[in-house]
Amino acid sequence: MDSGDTAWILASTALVMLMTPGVGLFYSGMVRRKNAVNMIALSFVSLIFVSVLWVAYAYSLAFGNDVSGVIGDASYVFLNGVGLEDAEGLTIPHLVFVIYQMMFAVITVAILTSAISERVKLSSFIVFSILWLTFVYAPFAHWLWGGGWLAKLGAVDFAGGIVVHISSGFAALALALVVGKRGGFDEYSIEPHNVPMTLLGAALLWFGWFGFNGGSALAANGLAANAVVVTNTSAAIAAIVWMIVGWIKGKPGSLGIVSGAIAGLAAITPAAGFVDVKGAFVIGIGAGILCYLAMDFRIRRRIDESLDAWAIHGIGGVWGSLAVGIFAVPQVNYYTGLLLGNAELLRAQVIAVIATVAYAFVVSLVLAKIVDIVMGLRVTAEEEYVGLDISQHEEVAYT
Amino acid sequence: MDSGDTAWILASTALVMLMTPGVGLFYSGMVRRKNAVNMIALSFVSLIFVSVLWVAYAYSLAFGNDVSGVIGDASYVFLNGVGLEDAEGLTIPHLVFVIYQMMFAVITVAILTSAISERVKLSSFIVFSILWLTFVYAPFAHWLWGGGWLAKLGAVDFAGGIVVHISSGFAALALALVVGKRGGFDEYSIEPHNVPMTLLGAALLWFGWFGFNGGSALAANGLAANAVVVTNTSAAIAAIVWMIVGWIKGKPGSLGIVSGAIAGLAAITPAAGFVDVKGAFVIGIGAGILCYLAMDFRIRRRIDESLDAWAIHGIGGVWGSLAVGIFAVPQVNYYTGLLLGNAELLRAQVIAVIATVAYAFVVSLVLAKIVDIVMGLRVTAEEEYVGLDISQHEEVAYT
Amino acid sequence: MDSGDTAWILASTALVMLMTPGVGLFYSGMVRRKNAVNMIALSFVSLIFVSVLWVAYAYSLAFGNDVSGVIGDASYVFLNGVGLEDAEGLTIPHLVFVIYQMMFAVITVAILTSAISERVKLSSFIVFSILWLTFVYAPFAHWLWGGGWLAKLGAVDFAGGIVVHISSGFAALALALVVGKRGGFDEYSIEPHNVPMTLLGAALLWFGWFGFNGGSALAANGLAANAVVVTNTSAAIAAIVWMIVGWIKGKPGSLGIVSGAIAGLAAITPAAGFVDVKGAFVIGIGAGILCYLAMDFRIRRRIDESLDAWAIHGIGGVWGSLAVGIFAVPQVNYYTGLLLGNAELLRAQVIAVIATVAYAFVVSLVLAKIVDIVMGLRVTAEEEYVGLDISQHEEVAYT
Amino acid sequence: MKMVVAVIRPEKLECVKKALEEKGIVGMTVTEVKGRGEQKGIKLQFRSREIEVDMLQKTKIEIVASDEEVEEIIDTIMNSARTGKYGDGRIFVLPVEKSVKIRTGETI
Amino acid sequence: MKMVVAVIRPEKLECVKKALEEKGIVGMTVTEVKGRGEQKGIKLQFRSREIEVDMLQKTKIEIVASDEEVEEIIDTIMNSARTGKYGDGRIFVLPVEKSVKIRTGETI
Amino acid sequence: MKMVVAVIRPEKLECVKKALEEKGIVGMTVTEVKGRGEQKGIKLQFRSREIEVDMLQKTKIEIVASDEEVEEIIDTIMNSARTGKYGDGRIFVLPVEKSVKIRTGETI
Ligand SMILES: Nc1ncnc2c1ncn2[C@@H]1O[C@H](COP(=O)(O)OP(=O)(O)O)[C@@H](O)[C@H]1O
Ligand SMILES: Nc1ncnc2c1ncn2[C@@H]1O[C@H](COP(=O)(O)OP(=O)(O)O)[C@@H](O)[C@H]1O
Ligand SMILES: Nc1ncnc2c1ncn2[C@@H]1O[C@H](COP(=O)(O)OP(=O)(O)O)[C@@H](O)[C@H]1O
Repeated sequence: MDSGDTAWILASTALVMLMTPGVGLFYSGMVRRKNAVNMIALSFVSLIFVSVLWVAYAYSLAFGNDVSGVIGDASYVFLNGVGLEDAEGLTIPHLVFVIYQMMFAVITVAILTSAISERVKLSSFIVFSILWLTFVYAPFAHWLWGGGWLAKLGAVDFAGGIVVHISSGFAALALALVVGKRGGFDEYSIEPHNVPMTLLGAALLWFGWFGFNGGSALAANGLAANAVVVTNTSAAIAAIVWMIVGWIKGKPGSLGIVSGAIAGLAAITPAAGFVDVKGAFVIGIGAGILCYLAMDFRIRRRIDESLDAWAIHGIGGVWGSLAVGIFAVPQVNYYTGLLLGNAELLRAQVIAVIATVAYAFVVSLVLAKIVDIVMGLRVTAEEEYVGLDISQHEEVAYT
Repeated sequence: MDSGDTAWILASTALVMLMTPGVGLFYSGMVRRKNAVNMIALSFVSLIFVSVLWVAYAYSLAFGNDVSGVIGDASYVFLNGVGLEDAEGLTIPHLVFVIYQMMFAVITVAILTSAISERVKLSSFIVFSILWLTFVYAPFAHWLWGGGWLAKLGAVDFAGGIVVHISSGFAALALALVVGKRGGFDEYSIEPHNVPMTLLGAALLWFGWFGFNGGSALAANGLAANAVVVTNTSAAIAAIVWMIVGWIKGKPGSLGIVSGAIAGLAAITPAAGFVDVKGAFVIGIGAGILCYLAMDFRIRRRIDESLDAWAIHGIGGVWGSLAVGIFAVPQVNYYTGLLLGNAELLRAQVIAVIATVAYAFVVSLVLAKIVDIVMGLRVTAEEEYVGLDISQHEEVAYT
Repeated sequence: MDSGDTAWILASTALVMLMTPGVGLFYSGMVRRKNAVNMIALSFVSLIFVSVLWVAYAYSLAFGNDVSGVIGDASYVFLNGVGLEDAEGLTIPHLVFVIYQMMFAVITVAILTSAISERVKLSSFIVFSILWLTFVYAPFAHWLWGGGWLAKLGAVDFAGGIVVHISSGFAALALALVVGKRGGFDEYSIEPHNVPMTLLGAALLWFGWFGFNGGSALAANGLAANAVVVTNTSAAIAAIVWMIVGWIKGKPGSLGIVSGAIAGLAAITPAAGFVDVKGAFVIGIGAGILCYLAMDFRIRRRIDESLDAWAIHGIGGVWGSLAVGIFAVPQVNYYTGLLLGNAELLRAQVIAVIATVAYAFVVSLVLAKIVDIVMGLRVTAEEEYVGLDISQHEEVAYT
Repeated sequence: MKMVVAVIRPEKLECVKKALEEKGIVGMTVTEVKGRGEQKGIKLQFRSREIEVDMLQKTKIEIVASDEEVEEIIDTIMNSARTGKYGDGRIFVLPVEKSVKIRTGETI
Repeated sequence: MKMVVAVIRPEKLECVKKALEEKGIVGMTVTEVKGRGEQKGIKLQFRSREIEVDMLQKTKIEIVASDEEVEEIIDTIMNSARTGKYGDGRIFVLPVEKSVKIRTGETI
Repeated sequence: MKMVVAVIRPEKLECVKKALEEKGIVGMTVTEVKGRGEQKGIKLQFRSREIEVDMLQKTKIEIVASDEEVEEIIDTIMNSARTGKYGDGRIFVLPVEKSVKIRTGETI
């Protein structure tokens, strides 16, 4: 055990934990006042249910002994055999690894609430997220990080471009299609009720992302340092790009700036441990442009994936995961990308992206349909009209 | 000195520091708009006064050389002799230990403002908190952590179930009885003015608690890891329990979810370094149920301990402190609980709980009475009606 | 490389990063509702532009090879040659040092937005901050920390009393004079629109300051511990002083308490690695009094340096930078101040303060004038009247 | 047809609403306002100084009703909103010439 | 001269504003209010229990206009604010005796 | 008895309140509103495009007073609220049929 590495991953765990209510605040500011509580509550619901399920069995599914490359076995159910000693091959206690990974699962579920904002039935969301954690998140974590088939294939995902962002982004798209548009979506414009709250959420996300990507080195070393530097760079440059686009089309809104930043953060996530700061510039610029176009496309197609998890996390994750294969430089972490003449990595990344996009979208669609048929994913029109704060929680955000 | 341990306790200090304004926001959202500033200001007042007093003499009272098991001597007044070198028996600088412990004293005082919310005179609160820090907190810290009589007896308190939660919870109860109900408490319902603010506060508390319990290992090691994992688990499960109870009785409010989480966090605090994740499940479930019942009892008895420090911190602390004696497993930290056949620990815990509950309640009652008689603990009815923001600070929260 | 030191500086980087939106929230709460978004957006704009420029060339200007004591050379442009290995003379990766230092540059630019709040043209602010980073911040960082002429002279600045606080404070004064008063400043009182938001910002600043000053030890050791303890002490005592002054003149407002705290934090910044806790008491008391007087002076002179960056950061920085020369004790960090009979250090500090105050004020004034002439620093009267949220961002803070 | 405008204490709203409901008066529009009455608000002692808190938070209720209902509405509000202390508020009656339901277009 | 007071759904405000603008009606004052109509709000089913959400958020528009314009204003609001569902709101017309422009002092 | 309704610039409220107080007019109810006058708000240039900011924040004051006081109130508000620029606001006078003090029940 290395106390410095342990210190950093413990701190990173706290940082990533805070990102989940951060998502809640980020989203809540963008919905209407009558759904302000619900949007934050959904992030807490993600936190409490995923926390318990992770300990109960999901950690084992993701990181238990590999079963034919597809899933982990039951060896770590209820953290059996997970102790205070180092995790295999690491210099931090196994329990630190468990909870650090837990926080990734937690926030992934919180991100996808974008798609069902202002209209989801609380009970159905809980059921959906249990299913989704089991059938989408845990397999993805296993495939990339638990020694599953994509890892064996040579695909890499430093901090969750695939496991977190592609999975939640494309799940959000599927959910949005199943749950349908918010009442009034085609009639009038639905305005953010509290922009400062969204900016606060964005600040907490950026802050936490240092632990998200930096901690994924699983040690306090040069690799962690590289991850933090490229993360910050990509976020900043993508925010500037989005701001400029906003300026060309009108005024540079603050929501555009922070959306750009999140796009840059999502895109650099899979690459943070493989590219250097020059790569980060390119990835950030690409994220700013591509995610903006994706959002634009989504709006023109009148798809109510309300808070753009798909455009930002989904497309950002796809771009970043492919970019690893292009821009990886061996000085950072052995891996070499296309630009330096190695096509192997890109090949693996392309396969991984296609497979996970398809799986995430299809399986999320099926799960959403099942929940919808069995118990109804959506509140009634009346409940939606009075708002989820009253109809789901009997609470009023502000008096 | 171990740089990793030092890094972790420095980070934990920052985390625990943030919990105090976290309590302020958590409480402020639940009071009326006209007292929103005051409620946060009280947390800052706790921070600034306790910070100064801790350095001046309170640290010495708590951790100075033991005087007959009751209190520390004056050896560390103004941090005399406290230097950059390691604290005795630890691998972190003595100054780190001082400030980490300081943050516990700070937040304990902030927690008890629950009882006097929306009606306390600012000057009287300052006087009361100085007295209370001196006559309740410092002795408790000494008894359990400074080598005092309870420590000698064999009682343990990993991160403050007694020192922080029982002390502030039962002080809150005493204060509430002395200060009396808020005007209108029996006539109309007093509604939270800003639920998102309370949720933000809860998020900061959960976040900070990783440093609160994890840092109490005073090192970045397996014990810290265990503390963080069981802390998160207890919080999550208690939140789910409280949510279910809320659902049975009506709708699952977001305030219920986070209240449950705080109950779970308070209850696991004394146990985080002694129980494993299975123990955490039981402690969390117990905390959810017991603290809910306590809140219910308090409301039915029409006691205006307004923001439930007693029900959540007091009862949560009692339950957790007893639970240590039941569920401690030696794999975590040598100590063995009743379940594994050792009754000694539980015996010590029962004595500690009874003694501290009684002491905290009685001494807080006496101190509150004295302050009330000498200078009046409460503002006038007019000042209360217009709100403490204007009457104590000449400020208006929102314009 | 030391993993513990690296863990602490990585965590400190995150802490300091959060301070920038913290400044945004702190400031935003004090402006009117119609400028609430803009004020936070300015902090994000500082974050994104300085992040990119720092990597591109500003780090190299500050920390590249010394060119005649004045500026760094271009050796680190685009982080060329900055790798995962240790920075020279340190036990942390060079990249960690880069990003930790980056966050100081970021927040310094955010602090000076105080002077132009509620009236600056977004585009002009961006241009100004690029110039200012290049011609004021980078030289200052080089002079004190990059081996420039002030460092050679023997002047010290532990965590940025000069580089961050004097520079931004006196730049703010210059900017305020160039940009002129807000419309209505002399006619009616301009009230804070959201005091809890300002208190939240203050909480994040205090929290982050542990990384700001504690991290400036560039290691997790006794020096870092000392920095954190004196930082907290100075903040607390200055807050109490400001509160008492407020009480004498009227009611102790919460804004006064946190302003005092920030004054104490700014003043201790240059001294945190040189004085002990007794020194911190004196510095904190001095900061409370001096910064209050400065604010009072500014208001009486009807200078609309709107959010008091000058009074708090500028004067706090001057006081703290001089105080180092008086109160430094060798037990902390070799240096000895006047009180222990060494006048050399104070001499160097006086020269450094005078030189930097003059340079910061004059160069900022010139840069502001240039930007004003070329593109207009200020929005039109109509745009100011409707508010910057609409006129600069086409956004409304709250609906 | 009249509009009854009542400015009451915010904490009395629930009580007033219930009292009106019992009399069959259901429709109403409620606005958060600030107000000051003839007492110029509440005076707080502070040292030698006295500060006056004018502009206290109040709740305004507007009810449009037929001429016959007006007296009952006034009485009901009076009874449910009164505490007997300064600041209980006022009721004003304004004439209304026309009242239309948007949904149905019916004039009532 | 009359004051037309319309209580409408918040989400219809843009639509109503545009419709009025097309008719040359520009001046107006808008207030956020809460309200309940004769249906006593929306009933939500919850287990055996039924909860009633009264006091929904509404938007109040006040327009002072000459007597001749009143009918057109009412019609325009009716057409642009109606959804046909409960909760569409009401329009009231109150007499106004005088209207002064502060800037110019002119009485209109 | 009349109700004087004045829609003014928010930053002028303090000034208007003081001016009225000097004339002995104390009771009033104040509401935060948004409004647009005949100028349809403020036009901002932005590139080739022009954006119109309608619905600016305003403050509404309602004062119920005896018929004789009305002129003085109007004059006082005019003098204290005027800047001479667009957006200074309006004053409306509405008839009031009855005014009751809830505390005492007295009709005034
Ligand atoms: N002349 C008035 N015009 C308009 N509103 C008034 C007037 N007088 C009182 N009000 C409203 O009624 C509220 C309560 O009035 P107040 O005078 O405090 O009651 P009381 O008559 O018991 O003293 C005030 O806050 C204000 O909103
Ligand atoms: N009698 C009334 N007096 C004042 N306001 C009323 C009255 N009736 C309705 N309102 C206002 O109109 C709004 C909509 O009325 P509502 O009755 O829901 O419309 P509908 O007639 O379609 O049912 C209410 O929320 C309330 O603000
Ligand atoms: N016809 C009207 N009906 C209701 N309110 C109006 C009307 N005209 C103006 N107002 C209110 O008065 C405010 C100021 O009016 P405005 O026309 O800007 O003043 P000016 O006459 O100086 O241009 C508006 O924002 C609106 O709230």
